[in-house]
Amino acid sequence: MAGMKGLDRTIIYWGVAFSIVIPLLWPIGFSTEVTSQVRDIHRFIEQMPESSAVLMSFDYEPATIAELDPMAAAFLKHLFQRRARVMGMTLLPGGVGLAENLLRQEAAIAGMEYGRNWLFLGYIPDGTAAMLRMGEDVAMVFPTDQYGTALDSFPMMRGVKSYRNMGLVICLSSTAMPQLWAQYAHDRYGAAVAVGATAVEAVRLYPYHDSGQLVGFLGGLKGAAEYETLIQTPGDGIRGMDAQTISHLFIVMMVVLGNIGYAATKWRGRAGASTGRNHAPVA
Amino acid sequence: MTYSAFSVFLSVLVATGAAAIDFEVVDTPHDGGGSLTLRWEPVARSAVAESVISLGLFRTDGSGEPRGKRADLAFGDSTFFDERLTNGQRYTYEIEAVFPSTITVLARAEGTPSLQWFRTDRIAVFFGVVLFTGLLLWFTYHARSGRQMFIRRIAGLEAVDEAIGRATEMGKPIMYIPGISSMEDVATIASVQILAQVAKKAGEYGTRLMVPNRDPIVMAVAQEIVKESYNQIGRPDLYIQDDIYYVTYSQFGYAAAVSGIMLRERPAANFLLGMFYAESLILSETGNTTGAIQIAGTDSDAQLPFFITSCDYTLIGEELYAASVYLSREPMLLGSLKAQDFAKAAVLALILIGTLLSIAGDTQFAGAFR
Amino acid sequence: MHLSPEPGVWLAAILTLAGFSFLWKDNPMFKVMEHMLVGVSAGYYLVQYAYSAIFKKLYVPLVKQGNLLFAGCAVLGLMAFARLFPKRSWLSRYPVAFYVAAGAGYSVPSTIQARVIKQMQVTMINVFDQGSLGAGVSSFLLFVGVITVLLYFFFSAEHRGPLGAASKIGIVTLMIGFGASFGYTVMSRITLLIGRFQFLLGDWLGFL
Amino acid sequence: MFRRTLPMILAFTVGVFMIVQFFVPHPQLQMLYNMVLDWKQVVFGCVLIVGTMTLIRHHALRVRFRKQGYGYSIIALASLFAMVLAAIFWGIETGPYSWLFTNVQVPGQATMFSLLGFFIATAAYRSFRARNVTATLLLLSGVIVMLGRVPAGENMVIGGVSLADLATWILDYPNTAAKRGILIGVGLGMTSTALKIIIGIEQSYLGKGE
Repeated sequence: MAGMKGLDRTIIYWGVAFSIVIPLLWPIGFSTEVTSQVRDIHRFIEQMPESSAVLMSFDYEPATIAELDPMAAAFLKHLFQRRARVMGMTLLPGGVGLAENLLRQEAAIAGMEYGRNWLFLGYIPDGTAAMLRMGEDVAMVFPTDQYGTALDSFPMMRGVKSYRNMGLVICLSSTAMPQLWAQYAHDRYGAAVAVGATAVEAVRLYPYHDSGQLVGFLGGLKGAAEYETLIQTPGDGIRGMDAQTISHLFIVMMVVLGNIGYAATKWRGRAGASTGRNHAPVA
Repeated sequence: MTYSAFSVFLSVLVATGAAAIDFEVVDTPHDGGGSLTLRWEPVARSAVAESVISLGLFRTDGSGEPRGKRADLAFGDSTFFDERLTNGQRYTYEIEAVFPSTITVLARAEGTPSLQWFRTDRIAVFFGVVLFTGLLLWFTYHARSGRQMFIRRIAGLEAVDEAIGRATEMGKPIMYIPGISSMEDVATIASVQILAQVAKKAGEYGTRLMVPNRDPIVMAVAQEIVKESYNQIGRPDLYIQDDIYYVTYSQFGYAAAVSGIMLRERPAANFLLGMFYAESLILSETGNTTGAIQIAGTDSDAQLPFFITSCDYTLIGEELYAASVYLSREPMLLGSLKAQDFAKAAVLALILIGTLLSIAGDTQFAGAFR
Repeated sequence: MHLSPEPGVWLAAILTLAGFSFLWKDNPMFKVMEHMLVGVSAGYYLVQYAYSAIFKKLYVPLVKQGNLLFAGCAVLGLMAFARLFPKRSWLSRYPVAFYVAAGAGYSVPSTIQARVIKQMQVTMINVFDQGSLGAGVSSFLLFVGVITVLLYFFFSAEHRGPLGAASKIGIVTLMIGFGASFGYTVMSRITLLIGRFQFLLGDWLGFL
Repeated sequence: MFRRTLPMILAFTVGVFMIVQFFVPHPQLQMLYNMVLDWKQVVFGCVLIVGTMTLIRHHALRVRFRKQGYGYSIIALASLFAMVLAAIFWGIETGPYSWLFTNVQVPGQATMFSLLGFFIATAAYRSFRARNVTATLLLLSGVIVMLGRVPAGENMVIGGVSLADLATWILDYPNTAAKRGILIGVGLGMTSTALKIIIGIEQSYLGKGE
């Protein structure tokens, strides 16, 4: 897009690519520390009564699968291990295929049966209205599951009417959806809400965890790696951490190099009376 | 202890009126009636006897209906909501343990559902909504009737004149990017208000202004606004429709095209004001490398860091609205800005009082804000 | 190395590379990929909208369960389509007014509750009662941060004197907070790239 | 009247009702509230369908008037109709509809956003500048978080404090303070916009003209 001063941009592109590819091919095996936001969710699920109903909303689209799929997989592993009854759903149309694949895959690994241990409710437009309506009656939001069978005909839905009968609501999201789940499902209806969010979104969730509006949250691939550490099942989160580490080092190096160059031009510029801003036209 | 001995023990407990487990039935608080909340201490299988087959919940009401089973309970459960009940009627509940040969009542409790008219637990929210609505109506009314209201000067705005002046000196154009969102976004509305002022200034200096758009409706609005601004300063001749144009709806396509224009035309000043998404990075980076003065502003906090590090001045969040109000004095925006300001002052005062009281040992005040 | 035999994986890999070609410049290969993506995803969404909103949420309750209350929203929903006909497009204002106002209505008290009052409440804490000196100091900084950030966004008085000093602390807090956003955003973007390389190296080329 | 006033009255009535219902739990109001939510979901679904049709029309017009690059619009339209037909003939669980989702939409969307990983690296070198005190603070805190939140940072110790602990502290305290301050401000802003819509001061969502 631009002519460059100093390093050519293609060199930087190759640098990023290598800082990811090399650790992927030759893993280093860094270990991960666990933060309180992640530990709180794990503890909550551990303390939930066995076979609690859990609503899991896959509120993300293919753009952010790299961050959110590993979290969803880790949650599902833990929930199935705890014999929870998982109701999958999504508030974004692009989430249907993603949720369906992950639920099927993890249920097959854990040997879980459709309709008894897990369900897929499908997509419903208008997220906030759906969140509120499920505080009254889930079967009115989803009269049938994704495949057209009435909800009350499933054994696992017996006694599950609204958030009141659910142990936990989990939202996986790349948008502001977690804040809305906290606002509507938790504050208005008292549901316990846990979140898996992309790092971009997670940084905004700290005040919600601090205030108790969220049980906890996983932030980005690091959050997934932390959860995988807790359930002692390495997945894409832990596998991606090496590449994440090396490429962060690379980006920090770029920032430092760029600023050294900037400080140098600024210092030279000051000798020749400049405005002090970075206005030097680029060759 | 064998199970039979244990169950005898339990029966004795129940018969003498002492429940084996804590069990309470209360009217579900703050609801429209018709529901009772049942709470008990969770029963672990081992605590009763290993041979317990199941736990059941039974209900008797005063209307003469026979005693009926309400639900099977799982070990570890501790709450149950019974719904579709008649307000004012008394209901009796029993939790039963089923053994291979006997059935034992573990606990008994009763309750009466009733209707509430007002959610007293939401009283703080109620006052919040009423007060804020009042503030909003009051300030909007006064803003419309033309009363002067003070808005502080926004630091980044001083740079606007400087940037336009510099473009004029260099004989280079100005580029104004009104974000990539639609007219429904408050940030876009604020942005086109600022555009009006920038267009006036550019017109006074006779400097060329380019406005690439991603939304066709925003483009139409921007054209109107720029034309009107030029008219107001008596320079309708400066208006060039082709300089306020539609690029493409594709997000990255837009970013690539605008970057290309920046490199070709080398505008001396870039304004990036409005709603931005991931493309903010590409736009501000290219602008930075062409050496333009860049003034940015958005309320998208994920994009703000990129603007702050690669632009000369950045309007942060609400500053964007405040800047647009400061420049345009648009009554509707002015009214809500003032209402929000006063609400903020109230929030601050309450936080201070609440904190002082908590330090003094009174937590009731803070507790009222639920 | 086990090259994937699946045609689907090959298509996905070609599209991924076509996407990366944007790094070189906005080229026809990228444009083809982009427009295919626009079409496929719009088609995917359209089917999901129709299936969930019209079939599951309207047809099932109205026709299968005989709930006649849903006839009303069928009419409103139909009016939304008037938008496609310029002469009758004003009809679509009814459904739009309905859903915008209903959303605005329930968001007013909930937003005040969740984002204002609840956040106020957790700020009113006794900083002398936090267990340790470190926790107390940190909580105090949190308290000061919230107050000064609010003051920074207060526009009805000039930032001079004590208010000026407070808003300086506010901007420092904001910048550290934006720094955290910055770090996390970098983290997010890198992860997405890792995901693509995992696909190319693993699913497609079979190196992983 | 029917074109502007009545829709505004509808908006006012529905909006005020939804606010009042928050505070009054009466069963009749509850029923109405549930009905409004049900209707809203269906209506919103229809609005989304209309939105997609607008997109179709946009591309169809480009093709019809042979606008520059209309070939790409043909690709977009063809892919769209292929998806719809696939869903009609082979269903949505399996078959070409879900195959195209998995092999076109998933890699396509994922790749588009992954490009930002590259752009952020060039921007890091070329434009993330410590140009003043505020930007310097931002960059410092950003670098600490970037290093502290990956495993390597847990081993980097400065002045007896590991970068990981420092990053956690930044996120838990100053970051929480900043985000909470913004949250309260934005909350008030959202509420004022919502109230203005209900009261009828804000009408831009109804579009221009009579």
